Amino acid sequence: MTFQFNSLIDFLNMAGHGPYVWASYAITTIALVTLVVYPLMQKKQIIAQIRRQQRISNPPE
Amino acid sequence: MAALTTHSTDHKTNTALLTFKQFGCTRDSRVLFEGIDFDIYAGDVVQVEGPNGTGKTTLLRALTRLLPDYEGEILWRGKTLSHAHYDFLSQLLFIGHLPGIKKTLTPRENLAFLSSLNGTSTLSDIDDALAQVGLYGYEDMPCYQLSAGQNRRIALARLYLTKALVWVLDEPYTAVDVAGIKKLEALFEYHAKQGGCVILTSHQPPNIRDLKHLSLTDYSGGDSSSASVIEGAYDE
Amino acid sequence: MAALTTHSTDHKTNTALLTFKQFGCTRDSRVLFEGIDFDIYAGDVVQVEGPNGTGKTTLLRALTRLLPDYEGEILWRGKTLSHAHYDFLSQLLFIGHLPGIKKTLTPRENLAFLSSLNGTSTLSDIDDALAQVGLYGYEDMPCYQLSAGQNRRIALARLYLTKALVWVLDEPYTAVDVAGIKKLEALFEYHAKQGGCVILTSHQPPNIRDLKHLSLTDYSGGDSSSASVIEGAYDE
Amino acid sequence: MSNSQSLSATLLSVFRRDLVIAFRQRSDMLNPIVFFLMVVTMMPLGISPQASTLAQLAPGLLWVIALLACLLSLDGLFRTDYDDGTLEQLILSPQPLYFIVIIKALVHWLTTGLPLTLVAPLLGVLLALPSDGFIPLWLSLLLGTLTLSFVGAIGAALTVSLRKGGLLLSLIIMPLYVPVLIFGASTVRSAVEGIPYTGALAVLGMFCALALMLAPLAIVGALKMSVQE
Amino acid sequence: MSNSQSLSATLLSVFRRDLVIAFRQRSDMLNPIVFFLMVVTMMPLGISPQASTLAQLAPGLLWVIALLACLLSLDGLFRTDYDDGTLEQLILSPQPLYFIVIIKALVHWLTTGLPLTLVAPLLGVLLALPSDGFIPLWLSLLLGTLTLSFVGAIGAALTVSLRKGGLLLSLIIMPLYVPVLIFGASTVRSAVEGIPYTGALAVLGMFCALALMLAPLAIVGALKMSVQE
Amino acid sequence: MGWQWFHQLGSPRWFYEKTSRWMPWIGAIALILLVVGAVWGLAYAPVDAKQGNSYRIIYIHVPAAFLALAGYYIMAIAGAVGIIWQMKLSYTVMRSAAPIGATLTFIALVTGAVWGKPTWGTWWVWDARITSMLILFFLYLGVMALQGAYQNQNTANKAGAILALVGTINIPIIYKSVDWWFTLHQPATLKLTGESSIDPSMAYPLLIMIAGFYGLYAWLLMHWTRMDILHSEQKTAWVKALVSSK
Ligand code: HEM
Ligand SMILES: Nc1ncnc2c1ncn2[C@@H]1O[C@H](COP(=O)(O)OP(=O)(O)OP(=O)(O)O)[C@@H](O)[C@H]1O
Ligand SMILES: Nc1ncnc2c1ncn2[C@@H]1O[C@H](COP(=O)(O)OP(=O)(O)OP(=O)(O)O)[C@@H](O)[C@H]1O
Ligand SMILES: [Mg+2]
Ligand SMILES: [Mg+2]
Repeated sequence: MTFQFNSLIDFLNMAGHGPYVWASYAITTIALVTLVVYPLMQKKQIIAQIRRQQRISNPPE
Repeated sequence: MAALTTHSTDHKTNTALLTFKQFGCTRDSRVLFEGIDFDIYAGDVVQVEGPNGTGKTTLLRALTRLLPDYEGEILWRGKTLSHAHYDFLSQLLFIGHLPGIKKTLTPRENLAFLSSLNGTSTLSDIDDALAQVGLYGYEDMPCYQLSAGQNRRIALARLYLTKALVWVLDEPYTAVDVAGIKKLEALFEYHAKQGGCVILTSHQPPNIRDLKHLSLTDYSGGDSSSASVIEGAYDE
Repeated sequence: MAALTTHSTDHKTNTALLTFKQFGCTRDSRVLFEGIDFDIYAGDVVQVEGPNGTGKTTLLRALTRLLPDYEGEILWRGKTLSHAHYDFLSQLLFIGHLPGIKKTLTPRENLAFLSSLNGTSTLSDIDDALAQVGLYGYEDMPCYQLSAGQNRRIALARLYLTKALVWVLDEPYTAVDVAGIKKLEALFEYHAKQGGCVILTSHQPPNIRDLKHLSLTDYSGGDSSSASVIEGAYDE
Repeated sequence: MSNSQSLSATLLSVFRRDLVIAFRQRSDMLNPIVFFLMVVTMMPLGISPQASTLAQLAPGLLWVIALLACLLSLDGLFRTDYDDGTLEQLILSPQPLYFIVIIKALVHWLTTGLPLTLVAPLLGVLLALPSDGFIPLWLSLLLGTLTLSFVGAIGAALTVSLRKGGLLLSLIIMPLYVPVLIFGASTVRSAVEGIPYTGALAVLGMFCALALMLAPLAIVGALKMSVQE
Repeated sequence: MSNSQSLSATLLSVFRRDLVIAFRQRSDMLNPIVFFLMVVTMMPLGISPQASTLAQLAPGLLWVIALLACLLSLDGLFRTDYDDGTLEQLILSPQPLYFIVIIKALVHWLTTGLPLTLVAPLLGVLLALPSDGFIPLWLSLLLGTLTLSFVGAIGAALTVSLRKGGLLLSLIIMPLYVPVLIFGASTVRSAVEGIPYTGALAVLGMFCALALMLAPLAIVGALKMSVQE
Repeated sequence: MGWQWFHQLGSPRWFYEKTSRWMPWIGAIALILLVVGAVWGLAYAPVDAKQGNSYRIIYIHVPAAFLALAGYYIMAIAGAVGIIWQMKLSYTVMRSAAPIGATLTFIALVTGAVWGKPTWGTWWVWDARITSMLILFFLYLGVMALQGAYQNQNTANKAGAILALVGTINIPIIYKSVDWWFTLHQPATLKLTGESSIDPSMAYPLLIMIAGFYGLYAWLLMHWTRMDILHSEQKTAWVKALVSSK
């Protein structure tokens, strides 16, 4: 198993196909990261909401 | 509350037609009412009571199983409703907020269709029923030319045709005039005397002898904070 | 009949707000009512009466010119309605059988929109009005989650916000509970005392002092055969 | 007592009523046909008026448009019944909803798919469809539109309680229409090209049988669910 | 007093409300786009998957389908307002209905025509539209869909009081849409063929200006008539 | 009744607590596989003779396409379980599966399109597999739109489940139909490289990536389901306790 490219520039360029390959990987990464982050953001909201309700229902003495 | 569980009618048979056992409904995780124990016997006219938004419509829809999520049990002649569902449906007449009147059809066509859903009626029966609700002469007009009250009356005419035992009526008096209400009440009493039962909601106190009351305010979920706030708002 | 043309209220000004002159409506070449002469003064609460199908809704819609075909004349402060139309509209609040509530919006959004159609209101005004009709705590719930009566109450909350003089209400009590009706009636009386007027239909007799009645049976077209037949059917 | 009420009487009454409603608003019955006709006239305007071009497109276009016409008439199938409370009454009827639903889908077909099929040859002429294509067009539409009515009724039932169902219904149903479209269009194209088309027609028949049997189950479930909203 | 209520506040409130309703049912906003996308998908299935054939049809097809998508979303424009009584309230408002109606048509365009225009280039790719056609497609749709929304609103207003308006609406409106279709499609076609297309585009612009000014008058009349039913 | 109670109340909490122990492991394994597979595929796998470096897109394209399809069945099965046993958790899984599946379908489509440009010189061709994938995308969108359109959670669940089930019957039919249509009418000018046997040195990273995507899918499904559980159970005591303990 060998590194298939002569240099990093080569690796990025991929003999002209670089833009396509990297674009695919980038889009995929973005989509997958969205799938990970979206629930996290919602979770944050839900927790904040629950906290708020708890504060309303038992106010500090 | 004692009046609710002891029954003062005398023509009833021993087993209740309908029994609510620890019955309760929840909407959007807000308890509307809970722990209802109530028997309905042949010969009863029951008014479900409560201010706006206490769950009268919800109760009626749960009873007809249009809304299948509820807690506790409803028994039809001693059997769980979900097991005796077909038997119950064949004895049920439900008229809700929306009465199922098609505006392009005439009163006669509408009534013929609606009555065919649970029973057969001849044409002359249908015309008689329409006359009973004061629609004599309007049988062949398209319904969009009738007034609000006249449209309600078509649906109510089913009461003169049906052989169902259990009548479930959600605000039957809506848009009906004074004379019409009087006639309806006489009909309810007659139906009860014949061994049927009527369950209705209304914000006008019906003028019916031996009326039983099922007041939802007595059962409203105590732990729900929003519910108690609302009651406060009403009473101010 | 005499009581209708002599006015017993004392806080009225000299010219009537609204005057019906030989007013009549015909639908499908059937005369519903005709020859109505009636004055409505500031301070009046008028109940339009009549059994189902006599033309109460028709009258109200003609008055608001949603239905522009009628006979006779309606005067607004002495001027023909069609000439004073804009002036009249800016003093009018009409709540019909359908109250204009969008089910996907919340009560607050609905009321904000409806009230913006004839007047500006601040957010706190709107919340106050909702609280007045017992919807405190429900401001942010989508309306499809509210009961029939609660939805009606949103529309009625406009009465607390509007500055219109003339309130035209078609069966405002529909689906509203006893406490709600009582509150509405107090509001009508208050509005009348402030110099406004209320024209409403209802099949329940309102409990209002100095209520004026406009009974359509007195004016119903005599020559129409079907109309008389119906009355026969009612009275049996 | 109502127990003795026979199923067939109820079904007949549902059938009669739905037909009466359709005929009373006679213009509604003509609507799918008129829509069909109009889109067919638009195509030459938008694309090309040349007969040779059109003839090549005709099988596919006719089928796509027929499918759209069916799709667009679906929205009203249960909508009015839901809005005025008839649906509740149907569900509360002691008669099995399964058969009632079949009747309603059938009436939908009788008032949209069937008339569409009947006028399709005429539109074939407008689009310069070669004469070999007419009988296959007719047969494939006959079987196909029946399938479309039943499959579409599932979507209509699923969206009936939503306030703005129209286009959501299309979204749900169109993927399910794809197989019918493929075999329908290729029946006509094969015939035009002189290839035997009975195979494709048989597949259409199979789809139809499948839809007639299975779709009502889904429709019943969807309707019962819809009234709970 | 309500006399002092400024027109702009009412208009703003109508605008905000209609947008809120559209966004609240977010899926509804995507529907015209998805419909567009789906019909575009069906065309190759019905007609031919070959890029060369498709490229030839693309300008016309894209325009016909965009037009259909607009048409189908029209039904809800005044329908819900009519059904729940809001329309009566709008008519009884002391503010001139003319402007209110303009706002409503505008919101309709913002939620259907505009998104449709934005995704159209993508669909051009699907139908193998030559690259010269993209900008004219975009421009012609921008002007054209605005016209379609305003002209279509007339039909929506006329049919709002009928119970099954959908297809009748198409029937009324489609003839009015034909000129827009012709000039829209030919803008794109000219561009693809290398002919100057600004003339056709200018005509589209003229249609648009005309519709913006005159259509509201017709809509107001139609709405006032509809509530009398 | 007892069972119903168990299903309706017991399960979500049980699921939430169990998965909080599993998820780090699944996530770590998936991440390692994905990183190894991607690096191997991008940098160390040999260049394809015909397609050059553009073929490296296969390492995300194919796994995404696999899971897009499998995901639909997972969603439909979850929906069926929900309908039959009235199981809340199952509906929750179904709801979560839809956006994940749709995103994966979207990835497969976009990477395919990007791949097509250097290979076929066009972003899009109409081909059996591609068309089927597009229709699958519509099916996902339909389920999501339908669920989103209902405001009542219960109804939304049932509607989604019914549609997902109808879709499952249709997917094989759609695939077969589309395939038949294109083999009949499309001259075999375009062929995906699928048939040609793929060199092992290219296949290993692909297998690793597929395994990685399966792991990722499982992790994502749990992730979304847990969020959904928090949302729908936010009024229950255990969620409140969970939040205040944090
Ligand atoms: C928009 C364009 C494309 C879409 C939607 C698409 C879709 C798919 C799908 C759904 C699969 C998986 C099928 C299965 O395994 O069941 C697949 C596999 C594959 N695709 Fe694509 N594809 C596209 C373009 C391309 C292009 C341009 C190429 C290469 C020239 C390509 C090469 C492959 C290969 C090699 C496989 C693996 C086949 C196998 O393992 O059997 N795809 N594609
Ligand atoms: N669109 C119409 N076309 C023809 N006739 C109509 C139309 N609408 C109503 N009518 C007739 O006009 C009469 C009066 O109707 P209207 O709705 O005004 O009655 P109403 O007094 O409001 O009755 P209700 O108490 O039932 O609301 C009715 O007898 C009805 O038949
Ligand atoms: N679809 C729904 N989703 C969630 N909550 C609902 C829904 N429908 C009604 N509710 C709530 O349930 C409560 C009871 O509603 P219901 O319609 O049963 O009241 P009701 O007693 O019939 O009132 P009314 O006298 O106004 O008709 C209301 O407070 C309402 O907020
Ligand atoms: Mg109610
Ligand atoms: Mg009336």
